Parts: sequence; structure tokens; C-alpha cells
Amino acid sequence: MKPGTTRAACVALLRRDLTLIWRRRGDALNPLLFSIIVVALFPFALGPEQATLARIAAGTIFVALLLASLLSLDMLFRSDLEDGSLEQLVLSPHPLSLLLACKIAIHWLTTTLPLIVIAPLLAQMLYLPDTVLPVLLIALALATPLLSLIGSVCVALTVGMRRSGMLLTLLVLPLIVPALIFGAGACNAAQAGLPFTAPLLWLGAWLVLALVLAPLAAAAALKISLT
Amino acid sequence: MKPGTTRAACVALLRRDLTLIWRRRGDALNPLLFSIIVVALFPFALGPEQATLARIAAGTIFVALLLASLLSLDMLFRSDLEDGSLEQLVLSPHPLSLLLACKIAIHWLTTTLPLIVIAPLLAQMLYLPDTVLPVLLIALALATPLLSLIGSVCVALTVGMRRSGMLLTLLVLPLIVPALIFGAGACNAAQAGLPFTAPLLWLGAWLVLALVLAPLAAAAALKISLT
Amino acid sequence: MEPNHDIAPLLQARALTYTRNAEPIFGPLDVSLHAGEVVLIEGDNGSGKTTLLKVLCGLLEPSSGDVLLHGAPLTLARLSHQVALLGHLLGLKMELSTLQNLHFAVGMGGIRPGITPRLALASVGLEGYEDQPLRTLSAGQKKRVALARLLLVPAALWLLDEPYANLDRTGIELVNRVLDHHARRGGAALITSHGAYAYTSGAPRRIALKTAA
Amino acid sequence: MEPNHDIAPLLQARALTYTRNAEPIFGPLDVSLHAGEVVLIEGDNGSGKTTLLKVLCGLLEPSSGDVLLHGAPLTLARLSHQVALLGHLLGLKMELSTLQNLHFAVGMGGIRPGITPRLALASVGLEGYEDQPLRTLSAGQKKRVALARLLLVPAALWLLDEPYANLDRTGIELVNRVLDHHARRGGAALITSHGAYAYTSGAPRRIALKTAA
Amino acid sequence: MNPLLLWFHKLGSPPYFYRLAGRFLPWLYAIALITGAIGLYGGLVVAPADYQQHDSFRIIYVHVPCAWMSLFVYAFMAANGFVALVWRIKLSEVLAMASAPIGAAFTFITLVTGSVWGKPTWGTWWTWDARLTSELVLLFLYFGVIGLYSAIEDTRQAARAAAFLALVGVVNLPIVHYSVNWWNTLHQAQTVSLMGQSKMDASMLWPLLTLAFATHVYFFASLLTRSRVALLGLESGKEWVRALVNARTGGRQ
Ligand code: HEM
Ligand SMILES: Nc1ncnc2c1ncn2[C@@H]1O[C@H](COP(=O)(O)OP(=O)(O)OP(=O)(O)O)[C@@H](O)[C@H]1O
Ligand SMILES: Nc1ncnc2c1ncn2[C@@H]1O[C@H](COP(=O)(O)OP(=O)(O)OP(=O)(O)O)[C@@H](O)[C@H]1O
Ligand SMILES: [Mg+2]
Ligand SMILES: [Mg+2]
Repeated sequence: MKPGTTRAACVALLRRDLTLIWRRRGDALNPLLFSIIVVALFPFALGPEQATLARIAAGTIFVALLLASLLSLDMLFRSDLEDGSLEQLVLSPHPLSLLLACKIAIHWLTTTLPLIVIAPLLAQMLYLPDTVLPVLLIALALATPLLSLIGSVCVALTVGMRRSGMLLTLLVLPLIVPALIFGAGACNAAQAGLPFTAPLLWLGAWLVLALVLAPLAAAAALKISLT
Repeated sequence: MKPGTTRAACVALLRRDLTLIWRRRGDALNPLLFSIIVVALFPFALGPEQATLARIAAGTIFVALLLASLLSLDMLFRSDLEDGSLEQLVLSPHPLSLLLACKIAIHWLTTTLPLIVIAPLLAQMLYLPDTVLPVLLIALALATPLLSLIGSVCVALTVGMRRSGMLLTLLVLPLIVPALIFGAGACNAAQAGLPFTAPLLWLGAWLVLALVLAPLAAAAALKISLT
Repeated sequence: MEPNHDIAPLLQARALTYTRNAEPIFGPLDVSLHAGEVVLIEGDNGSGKTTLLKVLCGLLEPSSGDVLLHGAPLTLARLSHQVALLGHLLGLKMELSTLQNLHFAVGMGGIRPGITPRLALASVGLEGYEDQPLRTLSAGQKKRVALARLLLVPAALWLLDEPYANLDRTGIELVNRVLDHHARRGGAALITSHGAYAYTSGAPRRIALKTAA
Repeated sequence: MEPNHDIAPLLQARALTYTRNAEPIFGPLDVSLHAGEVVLIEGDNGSGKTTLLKVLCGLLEPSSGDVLLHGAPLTLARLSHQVALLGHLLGLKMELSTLQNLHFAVGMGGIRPGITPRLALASVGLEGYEDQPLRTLSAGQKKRVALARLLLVPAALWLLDEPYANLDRTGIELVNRVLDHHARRGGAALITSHGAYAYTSGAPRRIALKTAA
Repeated sequence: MNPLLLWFHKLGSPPYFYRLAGRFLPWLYAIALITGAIGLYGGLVVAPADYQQHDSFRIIYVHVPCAWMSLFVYAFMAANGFVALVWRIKLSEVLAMASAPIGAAFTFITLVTGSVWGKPTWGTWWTWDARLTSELVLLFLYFGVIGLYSAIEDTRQAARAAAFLALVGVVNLPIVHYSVNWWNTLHQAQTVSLMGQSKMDASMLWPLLTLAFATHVYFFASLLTRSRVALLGLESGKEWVRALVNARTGGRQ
């Protein structure tokens, strides 16, 4: 692979970011613990009745995972901005959208995927019926990449600002409410014994759309907020 | 008031921090919007049944406000660290615990108090019965300063680190679980028509203890993490 | 190599101005830079040197006037391997070793013939620091790693913002040597300095920026 | 004022060493600084100048040896109005105006007789910038505001980390003037520099730090 | 100086500690292994099956010793943290930080074995009962200490910050221990007591106590191993470590 080609650039970027995440693997665990703790707070807040907890389990897990992955989105470009790497990335001769797609993929794989992996544990904590669990997992697998993709556009827009964490939440949440309604809705329907495939198909369709458009939009947004 | 005395120092610090918050009043609104959005997500996640929402209203509001004020705690010393003001504060000849107490007070007044003010709105959104609202407000008024005080100690410990937001959550949450159990417990008891004063009194007692000890502990922690 | 003034200059700015919030930062400015030239932009604190460099590489948009690269208008999309910027922020990762940082730069930007990351490190005086994480280097040593990156990546035009800052005396000489080498090889460079120390080899062309009144 | 060597020195370091994660940063060092003295700490990049200053003001704990202030051991709690540190980070608020920043410093640290924040600003060449938010000043102008703070707050011992960095030629002269004035008034200062430019009035005592092998 | 104080002073010196620990280690491991084997044999083979729970009660022989250790290790860590903060003894920092992961592991095992045991006896893996909850909080506290320690660059500063956090978290210990008395819950009340009369048959009790002894010894063995490694890292610039390395490599460089 010739250095300097676009493929070489993507590989170099992937390798660098994975190395960095490995170096700071403690940080990578934080969203996990955050979501565990948020879910664990609900039994304290609502009391330990099994029926109540089971009723809200799917929705609460959805909200907790979305919050955790949302808050971690904030770091997507943060450190690159702080040390000037982002400037170098923008000045590089390769298509920015492709480079950003690499970064988004890594972010999802390293922070959100682990969240989905521990979802069964969270489901146990809130007594989610075992039959609903597969639906919950599929819904999360569709909704969280959607969040990462849409979120990356918003992060790119807010990247030059200090303390953008909360503002980011504000921008992203309205955009992902549909994902939440459909995802948690599918789980609730399954829990009530109703059909649940339609909302999941909708989520899938959006995900495909976002996969194509979000990196382009993020690149445009990044150029706007840097220049 | 002679410049350079401890009283003058506290006044100067209060005035400076209030001016800064006024300059960045957009940032100060963020926790507010964050908690509104989190609460607003629940009807989407759980479906619009009034009975379910009313059952979980007090607990959810409690969790949302604690999370919002927790996430904003992260900024308590952040900007002072970044521009070197914190170093100057530690090197100043005045008792550090007193200066930190000023900062904590300002933080609570400017970010958490507004949260309590909008709590009735959030209660409406989740159909909390009107009779429970006063209990909720009192519980919040006791639990949130407790969170700010305990949180400040943890923030002081993590202040030197990049991206400490999530780690902070991890450190603080176990310590505030009691406040949550007692605060939300009082609301749930009130909602169920049971006596609710005992948990509120416990909260009050802890608050008094924290008011005395937390600034001292925060000062000690800050010295550890800066030196 | 003597600058050749017949062909289109590597970089040309015509009647360039930049205004931030209705406040002029630098006035109408004409610069042209040919292959083989090093030009020094001098100016007091706050005279707009950093801003000028950012405009010249397309990171900021000029308020009026235009920038030509090889005679064609400059856009971010058209930079392709021609311009290297070294700003106040070095664009290096503190958690990676010096060598890992350079390998990444090569992957992104390609490599000049006849040089390797190790050689580049050695030629900026960092032999033996190959596996040291950047975080443990001092300010001046980090700057040297950024200089090594310039040596590796093939870009004809260098825009260097205060390359001398944070360097000790041998570091300053190193920068001058590197610049000379680049010019002799047919490259061009625009460097800024507030004049307390400066590019000393030969008598470089200087452009003075004045603080807008 | 000539340094008086009979009384206990303002600052004294005895056999001071600092080790970070088992790696020695600077070796056993003996420094003593009397009232009226300015001492220059010279050293290459990474030789430990910044670290030394932080140890001397108690922000870092020495690995061995001790620091005496007026003959008594130094602790953070005992600094009380005696030491002023100016580091790489200036400790100024970007959102506040220059004057607001200085007022805050005075509230925290007190004020010398016969000077006001406005006068101090004028004497560092920032007249007319009183109400400008710091964020809109250039790097060098910000440094000047930090120098104005030094002029205002009564501290006998100044620890200045690279006070010349980021300043243009008039700025460098300004620092020298301010240091002279401080020494003549009976103060003392310890300044670092990597030697590309330096304190030039008189022939200041120098301490050379070497990079640990 | 008082000879005891003198000995402590000497023990605090890293090279002395390193050598002493090295001498004790094999013995400690051997004792832990042998008593552990005896205890397990007693618990799993010799002890009679419970009249209510049949054989599922045997999980007690893992659950209870680990639960005790989770509390003991935290107390040990906090005590060392206190010494480290007040007297700045490097060895205490090392000991405190080396015990955190071991304690977290014991806590984790307690939670897992408790859940496994809860399924047959209470019909659920997990309930939000006071003891279970406070034990979960204990796990988070351990995680917090480990997280803080690994998040700060400078090891000594990190150790002090984490030690401080450990001290703050000590409030949780009495809550875990007394929760069964303060709130009436599903979890077993105190059944074993060293001073008074235990509410447990002797044939079931002796393997439990043997295993408790074994886990303590194992903890110290593991702690010493970890501390020795950590000390080598911390003191890698010092003369005694270099001498040690030279001796190991036979003077080769
Ligand atoms: C996840 C679930 C569980 C957790 C987190 C847990 C936690 C603990 C802890 C922390 C202790 C030590 C208390 C102390 O020494 O102060 C303990 C002791 C004990 N546990 Fe559990 N436990 C769990 C489930 C169970 C179950 C299901 C049983 C049996 C029905 C059980 C039986 C016991 C017994 C007999 C003791 C010894 C009591 C004593 O003498 O102090 N535990 N457990
Ligand atoms: N973000 C900003 N907002 C408003 N004004 C700014 C901003 N950044 C710079 N300026 C102003 O623009 C002018 C030029 O700044 P610039 O950083 O280009 O100066 P410089 O020549 O690089 O100075 P220095 O030698 O201190 O680096 C300065 O007067 C400064 O006050
Ligand atoms: N946080 C850190 N972690 C590990 N090593 C560090 C850290 N900070 C500094 N060092 C190392 O300590 C040594 C001294 O650093 P210091 O910043 O004191 O140097 P300096 O003399 O101020 O250099 P400069 O002229 O570049 O400012 C350097 O070799 C550096 O690599
Ligand atoms: Mg500049
Ligand atoms: Mg330095």
C-alpha cells in the first residue's frame, strides 16, 4: 500500500485511533459504568417492586444507553481539536467524509457496542422478561449507530466550542427522539404481546440513509465550524 | 474592605465567578434543558399511559436532576484549571476551603437552584399528583446541595485529568445513592400516603454534616491532585 | 536553487485583507512566493501573523482579495499534498510515541524519497527517543518532532507559525538548517516571527505586518 | 539595593532533587536568593526549569532536600502574600476585561501602595485596552496583563517561567525594566529562559540546569 | 527509638520490604493452598447436606469467605491509604493500591455467588435489598479507586488521590455489615460470630472458618506479590533495584 493514498490514509487513521483508545482503555470503560449506574439508580428511585421495574425496563435501558453513548460522542473530535490534529486532518488531501466515517465507525465499535453487550445484564437488573430481550438487542443495534451517525454531525457543528457537552445533548436529542420512539416502542409492543417488526424495519431504513448521508454532512459541518 | 484580606478575597471571587457565569449565561441554561429533555424522553420511551408515568414521576425527576447537576459539576474547577487560575488560587494566602465553599455555593445557586425551580413543570409533564409536589421540592432542596458538596470533593480529586466527566460520575454516584434513596423514598411514601418526614430529617442531618466537612475535604483533595 | 520568477509563483496573494467583526486585522497585502524562497513575516504581538497564515492555507476565508496556489485559486479541497502547516498546536498525539506519530503522518501525507521516520528523527536530534510517548517530552522536544514531520511529508509549501518559539539555541539553528535545505530542494516557506530571534541564513525577504490602528 | 548576605536569604534550596516516576528531573541543587537579586535559570529544552519553579513554590513536592522561605520550611499553607508565580498558563480569565482581571487579582492578593490597576496597565503599554476582553488580545498582550498583575500585588519573591516567551522586542525590554525596578525595591526574582534571549541588565547570577543523562 | 517503631521504620524501606516479602511468599502460598484444600474438602465432602437447602447451601463456602474478604480488604486498603496520606510512606501507597484489584475481585465473586445462590433460595438472581445494594456500591467504590489510580499520570500522586477516595468510601463498610440488622431484608442475618455463640452446626462451621483463614493468607500472598512488582516499577531508578537486576542478569547489560 503506497503511503499517501486515500486507502493508506484510512488505514493509518484507524490504526492510530485504535492505538489511542487502547492506551486510554480506562476511559473507554466509562460509558459502560455510567449506563450501569444510571440503570441501577432507578430501583433506588422507584423502590424495588418487580412489576413496576419490569414495566419500565426497556424504556429506561434505552434512555440510559442513548445518554451514555451521547455523552461519549462529545469526545469524538475533542482531543483531535485540542492538539491541532483536526486542523491537519482538514488540510489533508483526502476526502474528509471518508476519514470521518472511519472515526465514527471506531467510536461506535469501541464505546457503543460494549453497551449493547452488557444490555442483558441491565435487563436482569430491571427484571425485563426474557422474551423481550432479543427485541431490545435488535432495536439497540439499529438505534445506536443511528445515534452515532446523527450525533457526529452535531458534534462537528459544535466542535469549536468550549463545554459543548450539554449543547450537544440539546441538538442531538430532538433528532433521535424518533429512534427512541420506534426502538423502545418495539420493545414495549413485544412485552405487551403485540407485533413489533414494523418499527424495527423503519429503524433499519433510517440507518441505511444515515450511513450514506451522515459522513458527508459531518464533513461539511466540520469545515464550517473550523473555518 | 481592605484588599488582600480573606473577606475581600471571597468577595472578589464571588464577584468574578458571577460575572463569568453572566458572560456565559448560555452555558448555564444547559443543565436545565438537559433535565427537561431527559424527563421528556420517558413518555416516548414508556408510552403515554398516565398511571405508569405518575408512578415513576418522582423517581425519574430525581434521577434526571441529579444527573444534570452531576454533569454540570464537572465544570466546577475545569476552566480555572485550564487557564491557570486554580494554581493561583491554591497559591493564594487565604484558606482554600473557604474559597472553595464560595465556588460551591455559586455553583449550586446558578445551576441547581434553577433546576428546582422548573421541577413543578417536569412534575406536570409526568402527571405527578399535586399533593406530592411539595415533598418533592423539599427533598430536592435538601438532596441537591448534598450532591454539590459531595461532588465537589470528587471533582477536586479528578481535576487534573482530561475527560474526567464519566469517571466523576462513577465516583460520585455511589456516594449519593443514600441521598437518592431517602429523597425519592420520601416522595414515594407521600404518594402512597405513608409518613415521609423521617427520610427528610435524615437528609437534613447529612446536609449539615456535609456543609461543614465537604469544603475541608475538597481543599485537601485539590491539594493532592494539583501537587 | 535561485528562485525562478518566470513561472507562476508557488503562492500568490493579491490585495488580501482579513476583517474580524468589522475590525481590520491585516490590511491589503500582496505576497508572492516562488520555489526556492523563504520569506519571513515579522510583526509585533497582535499584528495578525497567525491569522495571515491561516488565511493563506484556506483555514480562514479572506474578507477580500484572493490567494492563488500555482496560479489557481485556493480552496481547502484543492490543497492535495502541496501545503504543510505548522501552527501553535502541533497536531501530534501525546499518548503515542514519536515514531508512531511520524508513521501516522506518513500514512496520511505520503513520504519523500530517500528518508525514513527514523532518519528524520535522528536529523532533528531526537535519536534514542523513538519509543518515548510524546507526553513525556518537553515543549522544545515536541517541536522537534513536528519539524521531523515536515522533513518526511512531501509538501512544496511550508507555512510555519513561530517555528523558533520554545526552542533553545541549537534548536533555532536546526530550524534554519532545515529551511535552507528545503529551499535548496526547490521548496518554499513562509515563516512568522515577532522578531526577537529570526531566520538568519542569507538575507531572507521580509514582510512587515503592522498592528491595525 | 545591593543584596544583603547577612540575614537569612529570601529563598533557599538545599540539596533539592525532583524525581518523576523514578526518573530524575533535576539533580541535587543548592540555590539561595537574597532580597535585591535576580537569578536566571538557564537550561535546554526539557532540562527541568518549569519543574524547578513549581517545586520552589510548593506546587510540587521535592523528592529530597528542602526549600526554606525566610529561613523557615516552605509549605503551601505558609506562602501568605510572599510568592508570586507566573507560569506558562497566565491565570487570567479570557471572558473578563483586562481591568476586571486585575481587580480580581488585587482583591485576592492585596495591592502595593501608590499604584492602581489602571496605572499598572499603562505601565505595561496597554493604555486604552482597559475594557477589552482578554480573549481578543494577542498572546503577547495577554502576557503583558500578567506582568501588570505582578506590579500590583505585593509579593517579595517572583518566580517567572519564561517571561520573555511570546513577547516582541519592546516587550522583552519591558520585562527587564520591571525586573530591575523590583530588585531595586528589595524584591527578588527567579526567572527561567532557554537562553535564546535573556535578562540583560547588569550581569545577573545564572544557574545552569543540565538535562539528566 | 522504641524497637517496635524501629522495626516498622525498617519495614517501610522498600528494599528491606522487598527482600522480606520475597522470603515469606512461598510459605504464604503453601499455607493458603493447603488450608484451602482442607477447607474445601471439609465443606464439599465431609459436611452434611442442609435439611432445607440440600446441597445448594455448599456455595456458602465460597460466598461467605469472599464476602468477609471484600470488607476486610477495603478496610485494609483504607487504613494503608490513611497512613500514606498522613505520613507519606511510599510502601503504604503501594500496599493500598495493590489491594484494590484483589478486593474488587472478592467483591465480584461475592456478588456472583450470591446471585447464583439467590436463584434457588429466593427465586431471583437479584433484589434491591440493602445488603446486596451496599455490596454493589462497594464494588463501584473499588472501581472508582482503581479508575482514579489509573487515570492520573504520576503514580505517587495517583496513589494519594485514590487513597483519599478510599477513605471517603469507608462510610459504606458499616452499612454493608449492619444492613441486615438495620433493615429487615431477604438476606441472612449474622449467623457466624467469633466471640459469641454461632447459629450454625460445628460440622458446617469448621470448614467455613478454615476457608476464611485460607482466603486471608491468600490475600496477603497475592498482595505481597503485587506490591513487589509495583515497588520495582516505582523504584526502578534506585540503586538497590539496579543491583537486583544486575544480579539477575549475572552482570550482563
Ligand atoms: C447477590 C447476592 C448476595 C450478596 C451481594 C451477598 C453479600 C454478602 C455479604 C457482603 C456478606 C458479609 C456480611 C458481613 O460479614 O458483614 C454476606 C454474608 C452471608 N451471606 Fe450473602 N449475599 C448474597 C446472597 C446470599 C444468599 C442468596 C444467601 C443464602 C440464602 C446468603 C447467605 C449469606 C450468609 C449465610 C452469610 C454469612 C452471614 C454472617 O454470619 O455474617 N447470601 N453476604
Ligand atoms: N478569536 C479572536 N477573536 C477576536 N479577536 C482575535 C481573535 N484571535 C485573534 N484576535 C485579534 O486578532 C489580532 C491578530 O491576532 P494574531 O493571533 O494573528 O496575532 P499574531 O501576530 O499571531 O500575534 P502573536 O505574536 O502574539 O502570536 C490581534 O489583535 C488579536 O487581538
Ligand atoms: N507530565 C510529565 N510526565 C512525565 N514527564 C514529564 C512531564 N512533564 C515534564 N516531563 C519531563 O520532565 C523534564 C523537564 O520538563 P520541564 O517542563 O521542567 O522542562 P523545561 O526545562 O521547562 O523545558 P522547556 O524549555 O521545553 O519548557 C522533561 O524531560 C520532560 O520530558
Ligand atoms: Mg501568533
Ligand atoms: Mg518550561
